[in-house]
Amino acid sequence: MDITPQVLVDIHRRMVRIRIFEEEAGKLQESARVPGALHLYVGQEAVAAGVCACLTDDDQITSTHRGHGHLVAKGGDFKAMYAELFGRITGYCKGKGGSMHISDLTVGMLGANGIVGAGPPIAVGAGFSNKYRGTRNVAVTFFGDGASNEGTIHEAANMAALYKLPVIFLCENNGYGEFTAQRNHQAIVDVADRAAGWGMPGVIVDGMDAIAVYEVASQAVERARDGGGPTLIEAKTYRFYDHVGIKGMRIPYRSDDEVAQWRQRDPIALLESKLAEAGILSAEAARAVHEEVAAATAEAIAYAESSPLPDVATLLDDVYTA
Amino acid sequence: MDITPQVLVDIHRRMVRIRIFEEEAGKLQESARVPGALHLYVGQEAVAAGVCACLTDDDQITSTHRGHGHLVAKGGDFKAMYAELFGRITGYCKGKGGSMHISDLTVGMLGANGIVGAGPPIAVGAGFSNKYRGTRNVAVTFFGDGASNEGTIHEAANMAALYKLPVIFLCENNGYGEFTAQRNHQAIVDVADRAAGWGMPGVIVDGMDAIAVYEVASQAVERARDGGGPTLIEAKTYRFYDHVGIKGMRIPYRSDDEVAQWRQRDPIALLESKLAEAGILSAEAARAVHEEVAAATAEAIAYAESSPLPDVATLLDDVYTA
Amino acid sequence: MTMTAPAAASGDTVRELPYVSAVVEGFRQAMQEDAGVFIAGEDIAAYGSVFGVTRGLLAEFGPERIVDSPISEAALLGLGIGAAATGCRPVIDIMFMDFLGIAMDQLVNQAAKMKYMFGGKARLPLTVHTMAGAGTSMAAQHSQSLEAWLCHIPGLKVVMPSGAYEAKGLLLSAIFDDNPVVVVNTKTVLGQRAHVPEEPYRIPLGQAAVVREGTDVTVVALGRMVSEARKAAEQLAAEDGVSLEIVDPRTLSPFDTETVVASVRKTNHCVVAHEAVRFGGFGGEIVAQIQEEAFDHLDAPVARVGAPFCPVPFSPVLEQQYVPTASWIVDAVRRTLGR
Amino acid sequence: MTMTAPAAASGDTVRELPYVSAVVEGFRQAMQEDAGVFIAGEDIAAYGSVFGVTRGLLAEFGPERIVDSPISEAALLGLGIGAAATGCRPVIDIMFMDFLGIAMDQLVNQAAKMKYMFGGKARLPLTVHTMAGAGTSMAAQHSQSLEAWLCHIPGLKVVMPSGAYEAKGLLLSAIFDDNPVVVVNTKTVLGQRAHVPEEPYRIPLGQAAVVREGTDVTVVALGRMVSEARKAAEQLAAEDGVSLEIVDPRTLSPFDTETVVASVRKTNHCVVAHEAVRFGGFGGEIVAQIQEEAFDHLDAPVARVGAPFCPVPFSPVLEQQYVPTASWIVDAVRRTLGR
Ligand SMILES: Cc1ncc(C[n+]2csc(CCOP(=O)(O)OP(=O)(O)O)c2C)c(N)n1
Ligand SMILES: Cc1ncc(C[n+]2csc(CCOP(=O)(O)OP(=O)(O)O)c2C)c(N)n1
Ligand SMILES: [Mg+2]
Ligand SMILES: [Mg+2]
Repeated sequence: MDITPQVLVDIHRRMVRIRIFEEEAGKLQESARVPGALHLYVGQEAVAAGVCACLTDDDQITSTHRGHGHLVAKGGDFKAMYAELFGRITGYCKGKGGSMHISDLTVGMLGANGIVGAGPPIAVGAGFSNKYRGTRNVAVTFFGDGASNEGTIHEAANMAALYKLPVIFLCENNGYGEFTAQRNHQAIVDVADRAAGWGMPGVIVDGMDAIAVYEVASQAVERARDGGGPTLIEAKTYRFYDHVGIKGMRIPYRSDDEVAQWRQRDPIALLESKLAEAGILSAEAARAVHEEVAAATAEAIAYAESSPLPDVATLLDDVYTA
Repeated sequence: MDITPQVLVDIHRRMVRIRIFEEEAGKLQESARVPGALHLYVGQEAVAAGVCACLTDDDQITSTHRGHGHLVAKGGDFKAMYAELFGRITGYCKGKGGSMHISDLTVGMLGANGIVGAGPPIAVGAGFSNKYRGTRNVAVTFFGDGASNEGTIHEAANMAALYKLPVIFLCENNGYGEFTAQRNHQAIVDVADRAAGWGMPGVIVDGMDAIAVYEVASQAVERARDGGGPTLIEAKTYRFYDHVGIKGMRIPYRSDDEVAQWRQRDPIALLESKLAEAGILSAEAARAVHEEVAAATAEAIAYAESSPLPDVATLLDDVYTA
Repeated sequence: MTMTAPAAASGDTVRELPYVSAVVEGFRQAMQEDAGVFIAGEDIAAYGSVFGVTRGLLAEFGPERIVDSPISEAALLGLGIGAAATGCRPVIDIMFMDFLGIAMDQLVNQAAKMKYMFGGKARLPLTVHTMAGAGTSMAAQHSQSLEAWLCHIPGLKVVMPSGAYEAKGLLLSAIFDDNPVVVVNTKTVLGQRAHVPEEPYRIPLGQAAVVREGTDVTVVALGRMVSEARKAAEQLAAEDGVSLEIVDPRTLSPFDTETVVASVRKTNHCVVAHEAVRFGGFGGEIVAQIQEEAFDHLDAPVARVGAPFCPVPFSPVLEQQYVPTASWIVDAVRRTLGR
Repeated sequence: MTMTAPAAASGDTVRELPYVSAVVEGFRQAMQEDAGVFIAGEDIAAYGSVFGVTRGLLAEFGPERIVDSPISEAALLGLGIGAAATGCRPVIDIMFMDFLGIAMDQLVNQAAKMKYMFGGKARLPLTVHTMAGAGTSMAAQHSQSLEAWLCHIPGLKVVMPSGAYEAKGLLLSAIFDDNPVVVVNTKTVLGQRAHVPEEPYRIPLGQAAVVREGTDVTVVALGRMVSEARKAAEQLAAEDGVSLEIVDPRTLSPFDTETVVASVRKTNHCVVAHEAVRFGGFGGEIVAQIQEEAFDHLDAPVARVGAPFCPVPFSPVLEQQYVPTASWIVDAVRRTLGR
């Protein structure tokens, strides 16, 4: 499969946008400038970027508690995103949702979710709707290795396979559910092994290799658009930071060594060296992207922090549609 | 594997007891002598009998809405069972549970269950307890092909495999969930295919062949007793009667042909011919078992129907343990 | 307040339908009116649902719109949420209300909260249809009335029809409402007949109805208890010369406090009746609101009728003691009047 | 009624512990006393639970008794049920109360009903420990107080500790009770310190405590609202010369009506306060019982304090408006007294 330079550059930009958004968000949390808990996506950028590069705004995704990266990859606006983290009226959710419920229906992002495993059934509904309304759109549901043990994933996957729905089950296996290693939450090594029992193909991909992710994702997406039904993709990846925030692990649930090993395979560095080799994106050009995104990030944070807080009189608004 | 004549005769007796219990229970429902809905086990006798012949009273089973057969196979007493169906004070549940909650903890039968898919998590708890208390006991959870799509089975199976618990997941695939054929509720043919994704062995067995069921079950049970962990056994079987009661199917959701085909392989007839050939149980001896059981059944029904109704003053009893 | 069912019914013909047929007709007319409406549930297609509420719809609308589901209640509810959020107007049938326990997260943490969590940007035209009620010897897991759980959850609307007329009119309003609405029907009254206009009329959500005018005691009756209250009214009129006014809230959330309180201010006495377990039931909310709004008008405490504090027993002799009936209302009214 | 916490504490030493440590000590002493007690939950072993309620227990009791669970709340609850029915005395930790939605069937249709459905022949010494409460910017799915759901279910017992002393004493009673008991702690008061005797004392289930004696208005406060009621009492004494009597039910089901009603008969005024959403909350049951039992003693309607009718918002400025505090009680008391 040959991927056009534009696509590769686009994937790279999405990854850089996620990385810088999250680095800065993490700092904002550490300095207590934003309230609540942030689950950072740093390290897993290749997955969201590689997948979302196959999708249009009319394709949907459901996300998780670790949702910033998914929304950025799907085309989220930094100003509305940071404003939401700050709990401001200019935020995507007018400050009512925060990090764990950040969403943008206009780009098909059906929401981060505070309930592990709650996304897959909703994605099945979106996929059903795509088919019902006669579109060629696809719904992708991101979930973690820990979430793969929730009953909802089993029910949703069985249903999607039964109805041959355009739904991609994208398992981001980063080896941990909170502070529990995969070997301590399931007796299997590859979540992809579950695909057969649901009646769909299961594919394993290197989640640090954006190009590989894009390739398997685009094949699955095309198959789904053509009525071929769902696919389970397991991306082996890793989160560089703690379950919540950057650091502050109360216990050494994973070794510095292990973290260092994975950092060796930083997905952005990997992609940049490939693109440089291929003469698609020079080191300078890559740096320019970082600088450009950094500038946009600083601007968005300033905008967000200076945005007004929600009017307390609006507390009871938005519960129902009139 | 060679099975002693005693065991084979024991299995046969369990099957005959189930068959006759259910035939009579079905008639009682048709003549409206017992209230509520009965889910009859006729046709599936080889499964409950073959499995329970491997178990002691200290091993547990969890059952389903179709639970009479499981309790009879586990050693249930006809008088207490029929009395429960009649809603009498002498019933296993003092008339408070009825067919869908019939149970006998003294023989390790943790209850029929009105909620499809609710048994497996409870069996995992029993298996955990067996291990925790240092016993060699095993818990078997019976569930249907339809129930295999409930999230609880996925969660329970993953947990049992993770903890290497002595739990047998016994799927009775009779091809239908209520009036929905398997092909219309899941995209797979063999539920056993789900075992790999949970990290346990999956075995398929002819659910009409009691000897085959006994063989695979006893292997799985031994393995579990020795700390080898759970096994998923899928028994391909068939219910001869309707989802509820004997007949009265509102729609022809399955053909008379199909029913006839399966009746050709009546599990009791199959076993009796084998036992006769092997000179273990002559036709006369077999008939004697039927007659003996029929007599006991008539006696139990008479006992049940003449038993007193619960005292209405006991309505609020048994909610809490003092 | 609005007027009572018969009065609200426009048609000249007085066509009577059993409750179950009114539900089927409501589904049919909603699907005829809006191509975005589909129904998904267990054994609702070829089988027409174990309660018959979708009978005949498969033939008319086909398997794309009348969808049999695997036994997977959580995913089934999620199917409705995802479809509702992306342009459809789904109806999800949860066979027995008791099974909602499996889907509570999807219903309560997802459907009910999505709009608010998204700052108002989601629209969720989702209807969940289910069946409550005891009295069929189905025992503890097929007989519960759990509407109190749902009323406590901001973001959900809850309707509880009392008869065939209300069943159709509330169902149509629920389906065409742009919010998650749970329609709680009662299995033991599916055969009750009432005048049901042929046209697709809608009963506005959030409006109670005074279904019987009276002067002495207000009975606020939920769902099936409305017909029991009518029986109680006949008996009390005949035996005690007591005149009951019966209020059918029809929608439990949002609750029409005004209509209820106006009636109590008139009668100065009130009995709240539901089939659900009395302790912790929605009746407590109704009582609390009445004493807040009509304290000085009450000549006696507001009495409550509800099921006793135990699971639903199987044996008919016990279940008969468990299920609230007209005589329970009669007794409560007499206590309230100090007789 | 029983006496207030300090008085109930026997020890001469006045040892103070934060709420969270009282919970840990309760777990530890229960496990020391009975080898059948184990705890299973998500990240409770090495991590000691995200709230710290099991910290240190893995080292003391090992992985056989402090069990990390996969993220599978339904199976986790089933684990407890099956183990309790077969000779163990399990504690199941559901990290956030909001997650109960996933396990409601196991809790409500299985655990709560098993004994009754089996004609009394099952014994289920199961404790479910969970964490409720808003005020931490965790938004709509990590902040709910859903005790009303549980109180409505026969077969469950529900306790809601108000402080460190109650947390340990009620936890020990819950664990050694032979029925399913749900212990609802509140995440925002885990740091609050109080006198906690070292010995493994038990606070009997079903007994409320008058935690502050007063003459003018009774405040029935649930869980965290007890400490808010104490603040309100100080302010009202100082500013209005009003004397509050505070009743802490401690156990919500079974509910100690007697103690509450006795207090109201004395003060003739009552405010019921909980953090849960006011509409459809357990406060309605309490109000209904009070007006049933003390109608002639009430000089004003029983007022309710509870959260407004919306999901829990994320933004702190909104959440501050959402979470009930002492000032809400003060306002309610003044309204009740017509000031
Ligand atoms: C139903 C539910 N259970 C538990 C939690 C608490 N929790 C939040 S994130 C998390 C771990 C999820 O692990 P995984 O699915 O692998 O995603 P990751 O955090 O690794 O991205 C847990 C247990 C929750 N939010 N929802
Ligand atoms: C949670 C739940 N959903 C639906 C039902 C209704 N119901 C009862 S039995 C049944 C079919 C079960 O099929 P299967 O598991 O294959 O068992 P079988 O009846 O074939 O023995 C259904 C849908 C139920 N009792 N519980
Ligand atoms: Mg993970
Ligand atoms: Mg079946």
